Amino acid sequence: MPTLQIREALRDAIDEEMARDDRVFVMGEEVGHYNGAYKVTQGLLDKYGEQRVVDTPIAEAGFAGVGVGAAMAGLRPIIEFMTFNFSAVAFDQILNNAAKLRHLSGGQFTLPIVFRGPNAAAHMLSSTHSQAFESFYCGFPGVKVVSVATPYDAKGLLKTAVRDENPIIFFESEVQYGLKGEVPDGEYLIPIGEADIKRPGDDVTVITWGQGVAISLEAATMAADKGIQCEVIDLRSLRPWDTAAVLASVRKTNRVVLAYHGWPYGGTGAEVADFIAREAFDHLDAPIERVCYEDINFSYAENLENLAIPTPEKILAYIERVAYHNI
Amino acid sequence: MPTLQIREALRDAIDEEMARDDRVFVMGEEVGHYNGAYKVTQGLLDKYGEQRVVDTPIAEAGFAGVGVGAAMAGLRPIIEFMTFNFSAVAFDQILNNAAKLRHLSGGQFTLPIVFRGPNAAAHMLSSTHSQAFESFYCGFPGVKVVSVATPYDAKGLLKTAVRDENPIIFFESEVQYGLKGEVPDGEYLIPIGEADIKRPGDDVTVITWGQGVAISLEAATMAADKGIQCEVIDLRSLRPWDTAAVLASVRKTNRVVLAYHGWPYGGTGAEVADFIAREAFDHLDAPIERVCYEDINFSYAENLENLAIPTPEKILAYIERVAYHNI
Amino acid sequence: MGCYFPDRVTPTNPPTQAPDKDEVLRVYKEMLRIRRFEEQASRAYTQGKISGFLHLYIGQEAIAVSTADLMKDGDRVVTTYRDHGFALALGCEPDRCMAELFGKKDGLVGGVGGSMHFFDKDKGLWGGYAIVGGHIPVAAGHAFASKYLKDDAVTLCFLGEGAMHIGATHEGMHLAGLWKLPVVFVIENNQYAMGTPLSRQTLVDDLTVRAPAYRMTSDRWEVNDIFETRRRLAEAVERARKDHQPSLIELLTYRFRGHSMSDPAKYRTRDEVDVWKEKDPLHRAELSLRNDHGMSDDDIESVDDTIVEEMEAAVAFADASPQPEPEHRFRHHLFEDQ
Amino acid sequence: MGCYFPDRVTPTNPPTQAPDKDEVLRVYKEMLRIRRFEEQASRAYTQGKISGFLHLYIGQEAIAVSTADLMKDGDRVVTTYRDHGFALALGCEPDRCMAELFGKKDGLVGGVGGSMHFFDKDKGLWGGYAIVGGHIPVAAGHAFASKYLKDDAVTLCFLGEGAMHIGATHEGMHLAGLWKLPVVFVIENNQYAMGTPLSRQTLVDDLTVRAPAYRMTSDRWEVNDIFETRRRLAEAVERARKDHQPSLIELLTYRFRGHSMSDPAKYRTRDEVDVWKEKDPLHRAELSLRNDHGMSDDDIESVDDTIVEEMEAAVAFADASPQPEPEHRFRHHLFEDQ
Ligand SMILES: Cc1ncc(C[n+]2csc(CCOP(=O)(O)OP(=O)(O)O)c2C)c(N)n1
Ligand SMILES: Cc1ncc(C[n+]2csc(CCOP(=O)(O)OP(=O)(O)O)c2C)c(N)n1
Ligand SMILES: [Mg+2]
Ligand SMILES: [Mg+2]
Repeated sequence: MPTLQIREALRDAIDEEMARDDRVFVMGEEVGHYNGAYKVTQGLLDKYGEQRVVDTPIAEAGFAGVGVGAAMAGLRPIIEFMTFNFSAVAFDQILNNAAKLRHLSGGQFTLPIVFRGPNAAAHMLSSTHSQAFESFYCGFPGVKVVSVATPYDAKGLLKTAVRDENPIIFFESEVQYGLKGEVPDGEYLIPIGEADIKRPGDDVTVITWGQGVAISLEAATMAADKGIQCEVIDLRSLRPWDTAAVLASVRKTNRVVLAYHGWPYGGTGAEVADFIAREAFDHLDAPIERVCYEDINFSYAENLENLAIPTPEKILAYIERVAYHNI
Repeated sequence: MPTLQIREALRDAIDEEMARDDRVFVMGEEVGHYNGAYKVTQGLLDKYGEQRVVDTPIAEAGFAGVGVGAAMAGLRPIIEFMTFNFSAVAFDQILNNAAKLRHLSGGQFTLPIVFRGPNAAAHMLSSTHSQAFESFYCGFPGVKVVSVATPYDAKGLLKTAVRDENPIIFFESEVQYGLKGEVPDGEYLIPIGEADIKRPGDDVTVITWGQGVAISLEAATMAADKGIQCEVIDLRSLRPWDTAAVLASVRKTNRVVLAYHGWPYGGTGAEVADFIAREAFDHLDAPIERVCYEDINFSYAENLENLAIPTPEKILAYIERVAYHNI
Repeated sequence: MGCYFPDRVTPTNPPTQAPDKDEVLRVYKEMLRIRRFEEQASRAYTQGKISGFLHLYIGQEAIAVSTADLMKDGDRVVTTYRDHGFALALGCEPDRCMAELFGKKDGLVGGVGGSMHFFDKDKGLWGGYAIVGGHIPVAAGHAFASKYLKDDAVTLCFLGEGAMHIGATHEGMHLAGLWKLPVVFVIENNQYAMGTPLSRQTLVDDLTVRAPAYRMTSDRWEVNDIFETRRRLAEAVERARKDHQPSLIELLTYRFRGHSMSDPAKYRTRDEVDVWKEKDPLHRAELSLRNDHGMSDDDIESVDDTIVEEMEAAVAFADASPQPEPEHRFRHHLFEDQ
Repeated sequence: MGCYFPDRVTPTNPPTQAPDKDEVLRVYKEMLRIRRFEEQASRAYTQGKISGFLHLYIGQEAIAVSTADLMKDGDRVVTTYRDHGFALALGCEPDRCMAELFGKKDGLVGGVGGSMHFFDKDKGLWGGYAIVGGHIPVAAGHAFASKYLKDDAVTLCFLGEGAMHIGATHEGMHLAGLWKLPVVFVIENNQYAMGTPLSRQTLVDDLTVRAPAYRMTSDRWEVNDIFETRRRLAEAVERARKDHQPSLIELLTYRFRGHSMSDPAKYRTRDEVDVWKEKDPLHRAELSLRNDHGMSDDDIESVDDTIVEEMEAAVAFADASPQPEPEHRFRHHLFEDQ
């Protein structure tokens, strides 16, 4: 199987969907002539032209809203946020238009639109450019939220997202665009809402997504050396998320650690933990632990940032804690 | 003790703080000549003039940002959002400026600013005007979040908020502005971060805030008739929140129901539940239950809205469930 | 003070020909239907049959009616929460509109939206929006799609003058101008944003001053004569359709009621209201029917009676319509929620 | 294409008197200090000593230097992430600025902000902001406070031309104009927003076309002669201070490097860059020192050597500075976090 970077897998997904359906177009800052701030859209302008690869001025609320209006009128926009940090100025367009217009119109309109871009901390970008937006975008109905961590998932899920008839928030990662992995030739789709067991194990369930996946797998390897077999579940979809896969694993391991890039208060981490605590109440042998960001604004200084984010070592410590809890 | 409406208690708090400190000013849509969309600021323009009671055009991001800049320069703004639904267009100013500038500047600037207004569903306003913003504003560091449900708390907490040196998100309720309660003459302050036990009880802990408080107390009365004594805790502060008061109650009752106005995914509800499940792991005799909004966009139709929101009956049902769980 | 600047109004070019009686009577009826509908709604609100926010269009009817006359198949109207007038002008049944206000099953959108969110795609009503300025980029998006799909459709986007100062409006208009989208932005300057007169919203007296920044063509007039309004709007619509040249139009108008039912409108004087009553296009059309076309009190009254009956029937229909089924609340959040 | 419109530039009124040698030399040194600092930073970045984003001010130095000359006690500069030039011009030590770029303890803000977030309140640097347009309302807020407190201070707010199209800029400028705040908005039109030339950001060639909508006074010129720039900026500053009349200024300038270190700037031609090299105010000041004030190669070189030494010392200082203490990351999120 060919090996691709996540960046390339995303590009192939967009390219294939644009080739397949001429209602699909890409819009955002620097997506065209500049070939993308992170080169995800490289080459697409040359191939599809300015009508379908649309460079915008710096006006996120404006072009997010244009995407919403275009989707209502029959197009299938892929809106790129250079990073999700800049989507904060478009929050109203997503919350009050994208997520609500189908319902408000009594089902008269369909909103097939994807909002995609890098999410969460990259490296030394300080506080305004280092934020995880799950807790904001998962918190209301009317959208689906996806977060990808491998080239295979990136391509399969983005293609599905583009074909989905709903607004999709699609999280990528600046620091993982170059991450390589196998991607089969030819078309495949990955359904939204299905988690993926990235590593099977019987002792501890590690639930993760996005940038959390790679470090969770590292932690699982370290844990294995200590005799603890972790089952690493990549949620991939955060709204809706795969309750069945999670419960099945928890009923088997009776121990859970959540590891992800994001602030601790609320969000997907608390939602999943609370769900498990209720639905698997009698199956838990230890409290559910969460390894995520420290509850602080990020600093530019490398050492301060590294201390604030989850690491394999931190995850391992919690894996051990839940595993040895009752011993 | 004199009896006031929440509206009047808030007005007295603002009036007293403006009289006490001439750096305090009020800014927002219709706060002056119109005396406030919900009459919270009634009479303040006449008393303090246009410099300190500032009507704005419709530009939430603009005047929220002006408030941030004014706070950095030594003033103490009280920014009114006509409702928090309209704060979505100012989200970036709160997330990336108000919450971060003290840290970004290495502590050179202080941001004493209050963003206040009605939050959550009122009555038959349809989806864009019926949203609870806790899950958005509690999800990041650099702000404090308060939610008031009685005239006494409204006055004491708003005065504290105005004197606090940090950005405060202050949630009120459109449908509760007319709610009456006793408010002592003379000055008093309520510290941010302290919950209030609105009703003591030994059997079940009901954790609530905002519009959830009144219906939780109703539910507690109904439960008492069935022999279940509920301890109703009004968090009042959502970030930070009173972990000690909650744990003390849970260690006593071993049973918890959360009841509040807000969507189920994440947010304060999941955060508090997850914390209890971890910190009181061995004290829980039943899974923690949450009674909140259905996970849908709100409809205008009265019957549909009433079905989507928490009611005393729904809360009672969950109180009974957790109370009888092990019988 | 709600201010009006005759000096700044662009003069009109004279009508090619004066409208005949049938035409005057037709538009008179259309405007009157809207006014009577709003009056019924107002009454129903005070009776507690309508809740939430209710923003009436009384005084601005000529704008919706002249717009409807200009629309071709596929053209769209995108507007604010003050949307009843457009629905009626575009041919939505008063029954279903009233039922929507009552939050009933037979409402235009099944009772989920209420007054602020009328949508009827097939009739060209692409929606009433309730976040000020939030619909401007969306309307630009509809026009973007028209250009993309080459469907020759024009999007007419209406906004209050109060919406000119918010960011989304600026961004949406900027993109529409930059990309030369087939859209007409029409500012319904009714002099107030809730209780705030234009003079406390901005220091400029002419809101089309921004058109050059967006490279839009502009026009600006006071809405007295519905035919002048239609003629001048038509020019903008054709510019959009033929040349993909967007326009920014400011219409000087007035709402005779408060901002919404909860607003007593204490902020304006009787005199100011009277001045505008004189300009009221509905009133002027009636005068023309009487003076130029020899209609009598009885003629006018019988026209009115028929329309009042129609709107009373709408109230009866809305009263009789059932509430939405409980399960209805789970529909349409996602495409899958059928 | 990055475009420049001489025809649209407002002509200047002649200087009252030509600056003497000392003055030319002083501003030349100030501009050169910024350029050499940026060159050191650029080198350090390629050596991996600086990470994240690094936006250089090379080519725009005259703007910061002339601004600094105009500032009185209490006046403020609010700018973007392209903020090193203002810090140096306002008197921040190169050592601490470089240490900030290195993310070190002795950095201007202790290493928490990095390149994009220089703040030095006492020196009048009220900050570098990284969300495009987000600082415009904040700057208006500073000016609001000045008017409220009657402190006679002026806020100078700088933005890139790319920031003109976003909502926050519109709202902040609108409020500043409406409330007549003592603020000067200066657009540093360096022809590009990242890889996007002005011509793909807007169809207008003159960004001050929006000034009338905000009731601001406007001015627009190309930044070649730092003294002309200072003279014309001074007029705007005085308008703000004396009459509380805000201004919108567009400065035509150019950045000789890419948007940030990660941008190879392939989107522009060698010729275009050369045209601007001729206009470079630093280059012009050097010519004047040579031609009008008889400075020799050696004279110029020795000036340069001293400055290069200063900036190399800054790098050495930054290298030697320790990382922030781990506990430092918990400070300053809330006022209580001491
Ligand atoms: C972003 C936002 N802020 C505030 C409101 C509350 N609000 C609803 S209508 C209105 C006044 C709008 O006035 P204008 O734009 O002139 O339209 P008109 O009502 O006069 O037709 C306000 C402030 C809102 N809906 N959205
Ligand atoms: C709201 C927002 N969108 C996008 C970005 C990413 N970004 C940073 S700088 C920049 C270009 C700004 O260009 P301009 O305003 O001309 O300033 P210049 O860099 O040329 O000085 C962009 C798109 C951002 N920081 N904020
Ligand atoms: Mg108006
Ligand atoms: Mg630029």
